[in-house]
Amino acid sequence: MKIHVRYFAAFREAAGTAGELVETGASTPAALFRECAGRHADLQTYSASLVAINDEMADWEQPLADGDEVLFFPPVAGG
Amino acid sequence: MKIHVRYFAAFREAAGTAGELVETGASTPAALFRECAGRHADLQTYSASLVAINDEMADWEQPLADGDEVLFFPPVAGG
Amino acid sequence: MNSFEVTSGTIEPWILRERLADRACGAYVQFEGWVRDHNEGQRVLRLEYEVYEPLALKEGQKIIDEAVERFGLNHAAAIHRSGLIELGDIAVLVGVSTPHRGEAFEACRYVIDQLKVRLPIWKKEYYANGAAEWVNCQRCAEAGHRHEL
Amino acid sequence: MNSFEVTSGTIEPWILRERLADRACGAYVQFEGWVRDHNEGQRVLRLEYEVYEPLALKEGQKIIDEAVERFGLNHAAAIHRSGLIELGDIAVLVGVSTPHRGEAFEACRYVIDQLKVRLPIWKKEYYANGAAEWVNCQRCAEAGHRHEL
Repeated sequence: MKIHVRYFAAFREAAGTAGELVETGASTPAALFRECAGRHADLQTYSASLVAINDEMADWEQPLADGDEVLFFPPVAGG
Repeated sequence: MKIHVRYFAAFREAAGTAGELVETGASTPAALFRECAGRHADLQTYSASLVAINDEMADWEQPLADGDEVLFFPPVAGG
Repeated sequence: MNSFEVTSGTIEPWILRERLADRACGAYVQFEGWVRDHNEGQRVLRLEYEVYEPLALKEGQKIIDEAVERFGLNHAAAIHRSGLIELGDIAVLVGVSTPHRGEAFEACRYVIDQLKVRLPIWKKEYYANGAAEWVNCQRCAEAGHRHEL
Repeated sequence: MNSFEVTSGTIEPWILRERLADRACGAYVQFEGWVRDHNEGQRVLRLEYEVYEPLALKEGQKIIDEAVERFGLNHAAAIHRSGLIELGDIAVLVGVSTPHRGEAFEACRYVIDQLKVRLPIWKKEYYANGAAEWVNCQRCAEAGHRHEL
């Protein structure tokens, strides 16, 4: 299936891109992240990170659907 | 001995005066207050009140000395 | 800078934060006590604070110094109003600035809690029905005995 | 009135208290996050906040609504800055007004604590030595795992 991936802040700098359209068999954000990290060497870990699917905060083990937009958020630091 | 007594807020209204010079044998602020309450019927109790001697916060059982200024503070309500 | 004051004039809300501004500090917490239009079911028109200044200033300064010492603060200050004061006005203002926010919250709370029970300050409320009454600090009334100092 | 906002302009310190003013309220607590000139031993020249607004606004509003519900508040609001921001500026402002002070302190603390860990906002620090770095939220770094939401 096709997934739109978006990277923010340190993840964007590590991936070298703000986003990409990927063809994947990954069924969860966790699996998808590992796949992306395989392509972008600096994208090491999602420890302490957050994920959103279609502009809703999501769980790393939530199932993905074709056409989803997945947002990878590195550790946040508001305030 | 001679003691200067000062009444504040509700105590002033109850005593009908802001202060008085008293000749007393009371050895503590607690005893002095009871004596003053005997003269001023509306001055009922010092429960929840504070006392100061010569502009220092004091204890109700602290000894008094001739010429002391004793301040009777009804329950406070700052802020 | 770490001062306690009493004033009979309007307390402007920005007066303390300007004084306590410090580029080493990442957190500023401010408490404002506003004059409410009601108390225990009665409609309040205005307040009057009687302040015995010589001791209020001494005891207020002690509270500020305790807070600075106890919470390791960079800066803390407070101002209390005296005399007649209108609805919506600031009756008391407390400001605390620190590198991190935890201490700022705790210290600000400590200062206002202590100011309310230790200062020789009394509040008279003027009600819509024409009556006026000295208001007891709730903690005193509940405890029914004098505070430990 | 109980709103969360993001702005790229200067946050004026009085903007929330005016909006949250209410004569039924006796207490107002304000938290200001100031840009510090140092972090972990490095001299900081300025900050940049990257904010993913669609979700930050949604999640920020949720936090405000939770605080109002949980602490029975009259009013609460917060504003977070985005983009480049200078030393001493306000990065985040939280205001809470309530009849009594206990809830105001607790709710203000709740809002800033939650904003810091739940919003998709990232901070880049620019140092005196020319370097720039994304700063991790301390709690995340210490916990070493993602937050429960």
